[in-house]
Amino acid sequence: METNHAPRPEETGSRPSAVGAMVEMTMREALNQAMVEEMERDENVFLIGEEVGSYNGAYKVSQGMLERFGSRRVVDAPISENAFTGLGVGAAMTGLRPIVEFMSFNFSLVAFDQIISNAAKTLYMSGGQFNVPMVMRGAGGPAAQVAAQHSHSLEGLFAHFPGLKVVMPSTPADAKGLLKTSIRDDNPVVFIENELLYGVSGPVPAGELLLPLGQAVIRSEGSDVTIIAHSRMNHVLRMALEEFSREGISVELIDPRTIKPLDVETLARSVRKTHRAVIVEEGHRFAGVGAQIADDLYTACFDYLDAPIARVTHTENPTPYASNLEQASLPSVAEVVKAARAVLYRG
Amino acid sequence: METNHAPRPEETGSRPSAVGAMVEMTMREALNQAMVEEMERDENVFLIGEEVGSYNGAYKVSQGMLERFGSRRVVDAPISENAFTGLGVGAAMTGLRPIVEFMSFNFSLVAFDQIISNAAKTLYMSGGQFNVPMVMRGAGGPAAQVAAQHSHSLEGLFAHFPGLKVVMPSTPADAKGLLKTSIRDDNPVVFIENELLYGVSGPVPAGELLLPLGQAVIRSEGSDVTIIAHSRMNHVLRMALEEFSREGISVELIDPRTIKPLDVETLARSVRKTHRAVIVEEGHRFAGVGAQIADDLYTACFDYLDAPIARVTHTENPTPYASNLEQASLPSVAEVVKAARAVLYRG
Amino acid sequence: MAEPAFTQKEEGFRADNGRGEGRTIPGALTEKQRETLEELGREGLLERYRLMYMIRNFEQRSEQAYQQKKIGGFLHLYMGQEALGVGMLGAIGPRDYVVTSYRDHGVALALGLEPGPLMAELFGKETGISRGRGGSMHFFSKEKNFLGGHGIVGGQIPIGLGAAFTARYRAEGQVSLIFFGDGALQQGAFHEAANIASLWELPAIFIIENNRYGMGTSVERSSSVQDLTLKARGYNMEGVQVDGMNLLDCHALMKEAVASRRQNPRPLLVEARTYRFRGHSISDPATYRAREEVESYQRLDPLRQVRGLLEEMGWLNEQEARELEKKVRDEVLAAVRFADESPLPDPAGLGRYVYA
Amino acid sequence: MAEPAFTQKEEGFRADNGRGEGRTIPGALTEKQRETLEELGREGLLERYRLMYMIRNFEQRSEQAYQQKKIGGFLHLYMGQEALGVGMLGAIGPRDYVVTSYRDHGVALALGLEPGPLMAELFGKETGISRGRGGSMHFFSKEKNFLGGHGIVGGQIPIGLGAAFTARYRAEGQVSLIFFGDGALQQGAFHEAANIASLWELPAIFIIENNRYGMGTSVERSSSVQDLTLKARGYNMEGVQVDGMNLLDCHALMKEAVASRRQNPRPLLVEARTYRFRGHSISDPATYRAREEVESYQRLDPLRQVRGLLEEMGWLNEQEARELEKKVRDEVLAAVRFADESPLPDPAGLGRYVYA
Ligand SMILES: Cc1ncc(C[n+]2csc(CCOP(=O)(O)OP(=O)(O)O)c2C)c(N)n1
Ligand SMILES: Cc1ncc(C[n+]2csc(CCOP(=O)(O)OP(=O)(O)O)c2C)c(N)n1
Ligand SMILES: [Mg+2]
Ligand SMILES: [Mg+2]
Repeated sequence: METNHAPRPEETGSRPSAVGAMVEMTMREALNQAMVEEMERDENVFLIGEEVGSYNGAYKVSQGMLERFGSRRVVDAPISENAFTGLGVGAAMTGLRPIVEFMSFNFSLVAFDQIISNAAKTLYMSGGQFNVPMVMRGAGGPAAQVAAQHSHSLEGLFAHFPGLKVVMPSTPADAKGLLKTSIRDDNPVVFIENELLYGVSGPVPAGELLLPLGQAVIRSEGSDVTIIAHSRMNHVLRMALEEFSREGISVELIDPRTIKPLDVETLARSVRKTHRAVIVEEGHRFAGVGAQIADDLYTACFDYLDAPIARVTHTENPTPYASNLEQASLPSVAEVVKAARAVLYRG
Repeated sequence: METNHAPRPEETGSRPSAVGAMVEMTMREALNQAMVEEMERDENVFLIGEEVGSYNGAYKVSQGMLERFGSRRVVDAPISENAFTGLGVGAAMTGLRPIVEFMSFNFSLVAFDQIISNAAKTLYMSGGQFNVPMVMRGAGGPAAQVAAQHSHSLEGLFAHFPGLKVVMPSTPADAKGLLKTSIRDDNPVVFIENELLYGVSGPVPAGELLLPLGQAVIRSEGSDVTIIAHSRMNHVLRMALEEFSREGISVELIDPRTIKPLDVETLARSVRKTHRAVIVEEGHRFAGVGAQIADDLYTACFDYLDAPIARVTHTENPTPYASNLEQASLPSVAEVVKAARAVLYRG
Repeated sequence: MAEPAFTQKEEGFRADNGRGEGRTIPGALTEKQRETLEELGREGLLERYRLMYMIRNFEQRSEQAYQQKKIGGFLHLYMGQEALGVGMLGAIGPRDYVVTSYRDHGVALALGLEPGPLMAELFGKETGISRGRGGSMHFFSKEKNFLGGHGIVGGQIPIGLGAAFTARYRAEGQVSLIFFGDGALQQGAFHEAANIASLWELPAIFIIENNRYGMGTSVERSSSVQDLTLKARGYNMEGVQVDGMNLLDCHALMKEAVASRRQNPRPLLVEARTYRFRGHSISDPATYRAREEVESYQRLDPLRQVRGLLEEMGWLNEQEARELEKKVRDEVLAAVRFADESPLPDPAGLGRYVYA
Repeated sequence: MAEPAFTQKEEGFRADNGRGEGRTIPGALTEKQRETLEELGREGLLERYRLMYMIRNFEQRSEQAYQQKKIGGFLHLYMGQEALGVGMLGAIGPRDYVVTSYRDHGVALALGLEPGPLMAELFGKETGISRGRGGSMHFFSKEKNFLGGHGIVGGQIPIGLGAAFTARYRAEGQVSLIFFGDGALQQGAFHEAANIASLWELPAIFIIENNRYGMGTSVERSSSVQDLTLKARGYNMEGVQVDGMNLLDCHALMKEAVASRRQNPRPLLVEARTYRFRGHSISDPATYRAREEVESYQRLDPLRQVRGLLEEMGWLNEQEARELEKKVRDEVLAAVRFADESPLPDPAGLGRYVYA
């Protein structure tokens, strides 16, 4: 179930606070390190969720944390997402800094009200009195053949609401640096990992690593077309890059890394250079993240665009179980190549 | 709390099955008629929700229905939206045709999982065996000073998910004709009424009235700029029309009426004529409905557009209580006019 | 099999049908109530009467201001439930946590918040307790550990659970009071939170303000049990009923509950039987309640009860009462003036408080 | 006050610590069990044994096929719980409704669905019961009134409530069986649905398949009460515990429950104590369970129990047993072949079944 393309060092886009050695590790390990370091640093940080403790996490992201921090700070919860998400909000309002793990973000739907009505709005409704420093994290996106109820890409929904930040890392270094920053952020942050990337490894700068939210990174420079992809789609795109280079298409691949705040400026700068853009996402098309990126780019680069922006998304159906149908539903290298050709009018 | 602009007959856009007399009625009455007629017609249709029975509906939409149909078919539910929405799904799977009323769609957030994971996906997951003929309806949009937790515009969220249809009428005739069609639809339909429009009256064709889903209507013809607005924003736009005509700007105002399916063709035809578009919505900007409409229009009309499409939306903050802040948050006539001037480069 | 009629079980009820109500009509005090009275003493009882009177008067003024369109949106009044809020909140400490629903005026005033910023909040002014952003449903006070004022029925319950979690996490002995309605009991949030509170021994005190209705729906028509404390057993939790119209009972219950939970954290479920004198919100004429039912509760008006008690004890004579009440009314009037004269929020600050 | 350790209450348990388990070791039948045995007769018991064996064998084959990568995604096995599903579903009528979680193979087979389309569903083939769209977690059968196969914990409970609503609405006497796990009991959906079912007297039978764990979390660590029937009282509902490893008990309980509810619709809460022999899903090694705990339940293997009973009654000799089992194994092998040879769904049909 895991892909294993180790991003090359120059692609991680991390600008570590201190230049130093790189350590190879998986996304899973990077996330674990981020939590461990922040919990060591700040007694107010705790982790709560299903199976995060004695099971070491359904995807082993919290491996060893119960042993290290004890059951007061690594808390196994009943299958009551609505209550423990709200518990996170209340704990954050009273001085703690909860990390709430959704075993997968599919289950955040039963906690949706707590996220939208409470986490996102409390600071505003209270006229600035109560901020909610809380990270909600866990696996997102379609995994492999887990079917319609387990394959949601909800980033667009969360990003829709002012008050939330939304982060979606695609490399171990980003995962670590962005998670640490998110934990220190004084706002509720939705941090969506991709289940299929947990086992992917890559270099992570040794030592303290904090990456700012709201900075896109150029994964690969190019001049013909800008391709924007977040989370796992970056890895699909990496495969496409070879195909593009064979075809002599010079692609600039950008990973927004955070969906909100969205680094429109970096994306727009690229599009003003290439004059063409393709946006790739695993989620559905209608009012998806890509719709907003397109809207922002059209606005920022209207006079620069030589072709309409193309979007490659999940097809308009719930995610099917059958592997061939599932593959047909998700963005593929071929579709991305086709879209790029289309915006280049190389039909 | 109610605005009272009666749409002129030519603006209702209803194409009744039989041409005949018009009856003046409020949106509230039109919705009531639609439900009553369909319940008379089909014994399987029932209404369930909070206060729909002896209270006659929190907004009196179900006035008289308990008396008429009895407590078996007009069912007052406890404040358990998650359960009674799922009850609707189960009842629909077993042969009934539930109308589930959310007192307001703000409360659909606690039932979100049932809507997304079950209502939207059951037909697909069951390989076509179980369809879910169910209408979820109720008040949506910011009302007046009801603050952050009570002012959601969720249409984009629902429309994001394949399997759901989303309808948002703006006139009594549309409300009646579209609700009747929605009740007869074999799919789950999210039918969002606007609280501030319940008291608005307008002409409704007498007799049977069924309007197809997925047909936008041109509320006002024009040639300089296309303005697209759904639900209550149409009424704000009606006020703007006067201002536009004073300024000599000829506006084509279009009401999509259904968000999903979205009648891109009618919108695009207009934009190909006017070359400019402004999209107005009460909801938030990020990945809102307008982002998708813009995406579709750019794709369909790229070579026709003389300016980037402008969007006028809720500002990037939860809806505040204070009236002046609330007004500042919502799209205003002035902002729409400004946006139209901008796309016309009459800055 | 009979035709199903899912919701026809409605039947009227009257205060005196219930269990325990009306017990503090002066002269009929129980032993326990007598002890409580002693504990509170003249000062204590007077202060509580003052707060109850403040709530009543504050809300009457808000009703007026609403008619004058100085207040908009929803306005859910607490009148009738004053003994409950004042009794219970007068029994906790300054570091304990409190959270409630949209029906939050009484809680805020009982916590000792000044009426000025609260009224200004209703008026949507920058000087409001939530800077005009929240309105009637969303009073918050960081200073008082008051976690709001929440509009989604039952949505505040997990927040209160979180405060109880913090209390336990830090082991500083606070408790968390979670107020919610009889209608809210039917939200899944309650079930999930109650189980967690019991399982982890969190000092969460779940207080059902059973005012007999959720909007127009009586408890008979919304709950499968009429004794709401029956829920407690299913969570291995203590459950207790209290007369929510009775200040002494509410005080005594909470005093004990809090003291024992500071030592030995664990949850508690309280069903406080009370009544709202007004409709659900200001726009609800409440025609679903028989006049005699309403009157039967009005006879138990908690303000009258406490004032009667004060007089009976010789702690307050006619003259003193009039002075105290006048003082409160003046304070509320000043609050209205303060609200009226305060500036609206500056629209330039629209984007403040979205992110910290 | 001690350091809180929110989740440290874990303690091992063994089957024989529980209440009621193991009672059908042949020779020790109760009066009631003897009656049930008579009611079922040889044919009835044999048929049930066949179904149980079918489930066991079907799942063993699915495990193999999963290893061979013919099946993907999640695979949650029912092994160990066969008596529960077969016992209860053998006691209902063809028009009754059934809904369950992702652990749905046993339910589907117990309802009499053919193994071929079920295996084909696991293989993601067009001939699958859900046309390859659903997979292991989403078996559905319109023909059998089987409402799925659901992946969100507790999410199926309101759906089953809806079926009970339909039954009452139409007054045709059906009941609705709602299966869910001990972990799912902690979802708000249960609370809301239980209250509604009781309030409106809906024929909903809530069946907690208490297999002692929700993934790696034991009931001790997820539930504030260990006797799960304690919840019932809080909804004014009957609650009953049954040995879920015991076919006769499961049958008898459901037979009576259904009969009385057809006449007089009302809900029921059943806690069926059982055990899953495998991990939560195929990727779970289940190291959180002590070997001796697992073994104590394996000694109660429902298949062994029923086969022992059949032999004891002289209803099945060694030879006949071997034949019956061989026949089932052949059927399952044929199902695997059918699944293997069936075509994949045509990607051109990707957009089918999105809208009716
Ligand atoms: C989840 C949700 N559903 C519905 C509503 C609308 N609503 C607001 S208050 C209310 C009644 C609540 O009754 P109760 O809990 O008894 O509290 P009370 O108003 O009596 O204090 C309802 C249905 C809401 N705000 N939130
Ligand atoms: C709402 C939700 N939360 C979490 C999960 C992940 N999950 C799947 S099964 C499971 C355990 C359920 O345990 P139980 O209800 O006891 O059923 P069992 O698996 O033992 O049959 C969990 C946590 C989910 N599918 N849905
Ligand atoms: Mg109430
Ligand atoms: Mg279990």
